[in-house]
Amino acid sequence: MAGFVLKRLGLGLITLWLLSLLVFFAGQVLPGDPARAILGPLAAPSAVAALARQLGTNQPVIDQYGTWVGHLLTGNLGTSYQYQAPIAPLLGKALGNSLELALVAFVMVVPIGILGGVIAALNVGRRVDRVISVFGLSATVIPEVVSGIVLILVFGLWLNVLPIQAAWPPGAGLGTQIYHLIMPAIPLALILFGYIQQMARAGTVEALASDYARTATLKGLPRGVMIRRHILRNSLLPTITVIATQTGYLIGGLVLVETLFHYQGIGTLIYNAATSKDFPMLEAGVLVIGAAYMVATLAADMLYTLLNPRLRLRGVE
Amino acid sequence: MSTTASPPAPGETQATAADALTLSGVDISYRVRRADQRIVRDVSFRVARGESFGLVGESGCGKSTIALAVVRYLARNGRVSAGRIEIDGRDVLSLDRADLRRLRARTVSMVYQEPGRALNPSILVGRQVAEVYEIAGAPRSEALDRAREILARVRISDPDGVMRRYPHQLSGGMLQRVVIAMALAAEPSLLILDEPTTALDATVEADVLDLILGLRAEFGTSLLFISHNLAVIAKMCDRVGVLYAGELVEEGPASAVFGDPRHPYTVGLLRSIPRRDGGARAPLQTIPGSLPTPGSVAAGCVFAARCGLAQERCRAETPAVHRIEDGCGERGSRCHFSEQAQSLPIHSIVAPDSARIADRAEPLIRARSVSKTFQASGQRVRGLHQVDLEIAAGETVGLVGESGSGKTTLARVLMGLTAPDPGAEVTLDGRPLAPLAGARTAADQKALQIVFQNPDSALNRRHSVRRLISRSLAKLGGYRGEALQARLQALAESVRLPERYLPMRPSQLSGGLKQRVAIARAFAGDPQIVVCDEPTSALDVSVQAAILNLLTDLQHRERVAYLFISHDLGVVRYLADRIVVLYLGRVMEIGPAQSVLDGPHHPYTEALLSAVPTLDDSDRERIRLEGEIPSAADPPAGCPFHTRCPRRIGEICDTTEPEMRVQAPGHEIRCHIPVDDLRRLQSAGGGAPSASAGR
Amino acid sequence: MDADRRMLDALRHERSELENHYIDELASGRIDRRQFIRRGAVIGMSTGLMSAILAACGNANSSSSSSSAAASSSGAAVKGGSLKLAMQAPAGQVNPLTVSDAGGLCLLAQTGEFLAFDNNLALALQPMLATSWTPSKNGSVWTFKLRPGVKFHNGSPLTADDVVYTMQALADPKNASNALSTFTSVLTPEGVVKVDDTTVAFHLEAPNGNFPYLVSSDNYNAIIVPKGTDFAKWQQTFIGTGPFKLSSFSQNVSASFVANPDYWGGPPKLASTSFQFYTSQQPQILALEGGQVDVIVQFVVQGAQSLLNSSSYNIIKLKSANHRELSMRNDMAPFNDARVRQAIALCLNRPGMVQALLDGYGEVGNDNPFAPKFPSTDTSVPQRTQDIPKAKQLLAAAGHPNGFQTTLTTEQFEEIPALAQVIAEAATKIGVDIKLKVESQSAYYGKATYGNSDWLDAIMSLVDYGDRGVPNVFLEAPLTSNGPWNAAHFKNPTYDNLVKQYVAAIDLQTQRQIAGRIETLLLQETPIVIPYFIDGLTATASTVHGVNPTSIAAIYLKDAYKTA
Amino acid sequence: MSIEALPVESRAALSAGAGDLRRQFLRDLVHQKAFMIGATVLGFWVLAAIFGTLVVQDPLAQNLSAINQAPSASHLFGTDQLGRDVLARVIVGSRSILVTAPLATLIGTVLGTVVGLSMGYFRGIVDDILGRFVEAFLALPLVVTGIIGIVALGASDTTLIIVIGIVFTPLIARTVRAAVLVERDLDYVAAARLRGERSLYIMFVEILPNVLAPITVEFTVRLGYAVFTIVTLSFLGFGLQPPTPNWGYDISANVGAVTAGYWWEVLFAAVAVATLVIGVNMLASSIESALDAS
Repeated sequence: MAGFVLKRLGLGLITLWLLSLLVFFAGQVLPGDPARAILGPLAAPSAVAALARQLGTNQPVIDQYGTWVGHLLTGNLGTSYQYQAPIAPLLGKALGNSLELALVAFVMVVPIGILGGVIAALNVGRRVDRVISVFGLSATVIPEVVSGIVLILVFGLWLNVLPIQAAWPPGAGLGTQIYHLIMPAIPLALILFGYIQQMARAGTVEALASDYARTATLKGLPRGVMIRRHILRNSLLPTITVIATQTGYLIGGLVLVETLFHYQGIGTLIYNAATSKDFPMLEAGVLVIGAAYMVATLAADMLYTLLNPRLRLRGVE
Repeated sequence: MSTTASPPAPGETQATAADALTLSGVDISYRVRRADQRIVRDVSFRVARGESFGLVGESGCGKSTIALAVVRYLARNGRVSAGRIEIDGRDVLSLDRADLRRLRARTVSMVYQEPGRALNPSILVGRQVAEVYEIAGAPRSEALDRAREILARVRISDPDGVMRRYPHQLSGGMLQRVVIAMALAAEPSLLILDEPTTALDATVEADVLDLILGLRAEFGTSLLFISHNLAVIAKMCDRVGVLYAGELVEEGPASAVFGDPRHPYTVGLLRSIPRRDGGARAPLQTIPGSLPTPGSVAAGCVFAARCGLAQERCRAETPAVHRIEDGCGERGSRCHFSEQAQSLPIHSIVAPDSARIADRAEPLIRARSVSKTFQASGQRVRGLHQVDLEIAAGETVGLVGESGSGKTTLARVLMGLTAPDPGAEVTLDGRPLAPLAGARTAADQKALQIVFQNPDSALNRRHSVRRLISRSLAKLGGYRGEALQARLQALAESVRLPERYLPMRPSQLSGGLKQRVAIARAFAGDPQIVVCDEPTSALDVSVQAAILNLLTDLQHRERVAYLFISHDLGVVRYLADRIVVLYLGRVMEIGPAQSVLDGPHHPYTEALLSAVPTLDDSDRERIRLEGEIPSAADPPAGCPFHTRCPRRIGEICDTTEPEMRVQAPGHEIRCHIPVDDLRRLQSAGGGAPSASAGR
Repeated sequence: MDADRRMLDALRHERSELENHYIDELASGRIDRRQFIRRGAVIGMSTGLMSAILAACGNANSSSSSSSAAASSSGAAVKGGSLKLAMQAPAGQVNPLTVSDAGGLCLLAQTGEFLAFDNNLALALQPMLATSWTPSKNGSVWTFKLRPGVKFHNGSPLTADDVVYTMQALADPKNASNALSTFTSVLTPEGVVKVDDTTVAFHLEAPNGNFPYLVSSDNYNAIIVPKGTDFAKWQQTFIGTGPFKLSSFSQNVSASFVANPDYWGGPPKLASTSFQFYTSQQPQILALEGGQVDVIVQFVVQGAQSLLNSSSYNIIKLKSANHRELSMRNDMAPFNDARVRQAIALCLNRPGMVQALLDGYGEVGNDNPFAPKFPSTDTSVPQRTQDIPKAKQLLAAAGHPNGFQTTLTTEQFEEIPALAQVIAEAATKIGVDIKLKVESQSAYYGKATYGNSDWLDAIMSLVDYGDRGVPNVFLEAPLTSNGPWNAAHFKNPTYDNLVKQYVAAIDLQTQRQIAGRIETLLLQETPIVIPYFIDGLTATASTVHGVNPTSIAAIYLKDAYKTA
Repeated sequence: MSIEALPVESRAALSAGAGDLRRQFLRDLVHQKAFMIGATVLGFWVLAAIFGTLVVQDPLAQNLSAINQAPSASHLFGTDQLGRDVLARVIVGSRSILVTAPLATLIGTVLGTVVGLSMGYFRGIVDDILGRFVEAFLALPLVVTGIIGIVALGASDTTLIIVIGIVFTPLIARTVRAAVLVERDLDYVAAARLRGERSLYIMFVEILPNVLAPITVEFTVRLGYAVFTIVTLSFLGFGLQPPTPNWGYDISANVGAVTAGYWWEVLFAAVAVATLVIGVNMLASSIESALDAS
């Protein structure tokens, strides 16, 4: 297990490095100029040149990358061009916000998604299954823009029951925060619902068709016990992986939702960094997302391994 | 479930007098593409209390469907559309949910083909077994104790250890014991076994079959035993029913049905099994045609299309079950002409010229010191260890061994699909062969071809038959244009593949036809040697016979050498000039077929031969092997077979790996026991080797 | 009247030539009382003096009586209290040297103060940290007298050293100072001279009649900070001299301020203020509607219809020179022909655009940067109106009877994409097919130098210009031959010369006369199209009073208060 | 031995030609309600894209004196901020997306197939290297990659197609690779190698036809996501240029007006997007289940 984790971490590091290179080269073709972006289009060229010297953006790109990597290796995420401030606290705060939103979405969707999947699987081919599955499939592909707009119209404006912006008033308690996050979380939850529901359904259908399910049924186990004890444990394993890999999507989806609901999260941060050529911020944001994705998938794999005796005990026997 | 003592249902009191299982007029249909398809038609039989009833038939005949219908576990689109099924006198089909559950918990159990899949992979074995007792109302600790007991009763030597494990940590044989223990735990009156040993190796299979026989005596349970293997049924069952295309075509006491069959299908089936007394390479008999699709036979006898005796009446009138009064007990045959069944005309290809070309002077292919080590999850697994092998032109070498013995690895190394470890030397006609096929010359590629085990895998399912064969003809035979077409016709004809199949895709062909395509492809470049990797193991016996005949025929015409891999000694005996026995990647015995089979032979060969159930003599004593096949990742020190060897002579077997020893000219054995001792032991102990061979 | 005349003459006594010029202008009715106040303030006339002059001219009523939201208190004023405001989030660090965005400069002005204050509500330049200023005779040296007794938030007193330090930093080309866009070829660091502890003189590179505007709140970077301040770290303290002190600042989230009890003008009415940062307008509107904020510092019409249509809010409307400039490459076919440029300009239905795109909150432009709000604007130059037949005729005469196809490049900003679509649609009426290329702002501006910027290089380019106190920047950078933002690539020596004269002109009449010639020239040449000028809009809850916004999105809250 | 005595095929196989398999597949397809609904919706939008301009008003015609009009008889879906007919814009808005989405998906599918085939077939070092890249791409959310790509290349419909195609490549490559890994262990690949076929032949002639089913499914599924992504990126301002009717852009251009009560300016476009993605998705899932059945 330790070896497995180490190997994965090593591969993950390589991937992150590749990612930083990809972003770096993409960053080179990003239009605009950091100093110009900070000072605005109307600033005098001398001012822009002076700022570029300060920022180091007048140096060859390879040097910039080298400096950045050097800082990174010492645990320094660098300084944002745009904010002229250390990136770590900015990123940390944004990540915190995003995680809070993601968490609300997860808490909403995971139980419902799994329940929906299992119910559909137990009624495979019946109307209940079709309704849940069509809903799940559809929910997965409707862009957050679309679901978000409809939610804003219906719940925010017509019924006026939910706040239509994610940013809560200053000093708001946790309850208020969550209240504000409900509507932004729904578009995310809708998309995740489809993924989780489909996966839980597929896993459960497969488990139900398995020989061991037959064995359990033919033992004379009551159906409920059979499902709880024999089906769910096996059928929900793949769902865990899906949930974890969706972390990646979640953060991507956040860009949209954060824009639509005006929320200061990592999505907005990256979006702004990309559009204002804030290279250190963009790199840091992308790496954080990449690392989060990798940690999440690794965690999912480990959890999967832990819950799956076949993998857990591999090499022991 | 509720543990309150409820008075037994009326059916249960009555049950003591009734049969364990009765099927009367059962039809089973599946709804496929919005249409009902009748898979099982009008099947009636009964399993008396304490009786063992065998259901035998080829794939697709409806055996398993019947078993699942008995426990009411048909797929959602399947249903019993007519008839009645009773267990212990209770109508299974009309039970409500609770009663059905109670029936499953107490009265009927089932064991099926893949023990690995029958157990929940994420629950400890002990818990799964104990669950049966918990359902019956036992508290958890008591249930665990009783689970331990029942595991001991299926002769698991370390029940505690097994209970603490997960299914994947146990071997197939052990798992099947656990499953059987679980099935017997509730002491059911009926135990259904659906191909319980098909997935197991021969030596393990024999062990499990013995166990079932023993337990049956011990528990007095009635058995419904389902298998495609006639010999297994013969060994295990008192009575037998032969299923064909969803109909029970013949039924009666096992000895009577197999000894004196009264339905042409049974007759044909029995004839197509390679037998010891069939004479060396006498052509096998086959059943022409193939299974009709479900529901395609509207009227008349389902077998009429393939029956050599069929007359007008057979096609027009569905035969009823004819009772046969021959003093052999209650039996019947669904044939208008059951009296004449055994006069079924012999259907076979023309007997080939028995003159064999065994020019052994110059080996065609020679492999020396072939080892192959795999890396599997950090472990080194010895797939092959220092294997030497020679094959002469035109000769057939049979390669036998159980799973993990390295048969297929050896074939792949010879073909150049897997590179052997450095140090191996493979030559063709004295020229060294490159380790991988890609690096071999066109001539070498042409000379060496293979027929794979599974034609579904071996034939590109997106290419038409014509394209499959043409490509090989172009690539290996160098044919173009007109010449290619001409050669294609000739080749198709020589593998007896009618031209109308050429435009089809493999999925539209039956298993036998697909294998013919694969064979045609292998012969496209006029090979010198063809490796046949279990080419018939995926086929039913009647089809197998035709393929074996074809291979023999081709060999005579093309003067090709075969390396014939099989786990089925009967098939190898039928075909092989020489036999090589592999165990854990090592050659244990090599020699002329007759000599290897007759002995004296290696104790492992002896056990293999003894393990195979046969129709000929079902009550001989068997050499029983201890334990499981060791893992190739961790082979035993000394003689690799010593852990299971019934003839182990002492320390030397555990510590020193024996050398190959010449027993007779061309016949070598890897064993410490002197040849004379072997001869003495093998003629004294157990059944005579000669009597145990073959099917 | 005679008494007045006599009084006026008395007042004229000891006044400078320039001051007397404005008094004459007022007396002769060539400028109105409001413009007089503005101009007077620029040249350093005191409020008392101007009141007296106005009184003498029979115009004695209060100067700010007509400003909309000044002091119409209906409920009881709540002493102290906290005001919550919604504003555009600062785009980056709040560094007085480099800030260029609305959010950042709004924050600068919360604690920082300028030498002078361009009061957009009163339309007058008022003393702030300087109590008075006087030009040399030709306007090339301006001397500012500092207010005594002013203390920075850190307790140190304001002296000429602080002003010199600040102004030199702003004018230093070695610094990344945003003020350089104003000070280049106007002021060098060497030109900032301390006269005594309370007096600073600015020696200009060239005479400049409007210089006080360049050190006023119009030049939003020019807040005075203590000598030795590290501008990059200013954000941590926000030390200035203003009525409010920093209480907390959280990047991308909010900033809070508390009243400065030691403020030279007396403590503000409010106890504290709190600014919430928003990245877009819609949530600000929702926050106001939901009562989470009391004020939206600045908003645009698009998407704000709910506010404008409601009577529950006070809308403060500021006349502004904020405008959009459509440039056409004067050096590239087909726009190298003035007739083609005129034809495009003649397609536009300007009143319709003001109505549709600005909901009426704006004024039509006449394709020159002289906004109606500037006193120097010559309003007698005829307004260009939609004239399709003439446009077609001009186009045909230029050799394009069937029109042509071209591309308009612009930025994703406020109503600009909609404006671009309106322009494109209008051009179809004369057969000109304009494809649009709407880019993100960073892509559009690029490096903002010729050859590295879609803004400056595109054949047609539509850009935004924010408000300024005087039109100088609008006249020079985008239109003079060596102007850095000459997206039209307009090179006209006559024009360059006129602009030079305009900038140097000190008296209003001269300015207006030159303005008229510039306007006519630009109408004739039409290097650019300026379809409209956009009003600055601020919204407050009806309980909020006394807020003083500027059209560059700053807001002054010293006199603000809330009623219950 | 006579030919008559040869094994006789089952009747089903005898009657079935290769065309019958296809017919069976189509029969399975049209019998699914999901397919019919999906095909109807998609068909509607395709017709709208092709003939929409003949039916509705000019989607570009502005009327500055009739802006932000609520739905009425003359403008069934109302007018937008420039007085354009919303119905016309919604109908004609299908045009751009029905061109860009399939093209982008096609590019992604072709590239992904090539990459996936190479990874699955060669395994080893090729798989490791390409796999790292795929992993790196997958670690980034689609929209983020899309934004970076489009910001870098400049927004236009061509860029949109290319960027989405590239973003989809690793996703599709992963699926293809998994399918190829199964296929390459099948014996027909071994057989091809034994007759000396070159790698390219094996990859594209032997293996490719066998992984077409998952590729087809992947294509249809990705098509839905292409619509999703295009709408999302257009919303963020990275798509087609105005004034071309474009659902995502129209939503973002008018979303500010929602609070002013001009809901019709965004709702209908949003509903249009929803119907299209759901329609495509239903097609995808019905094709998948029909492929599974055959």
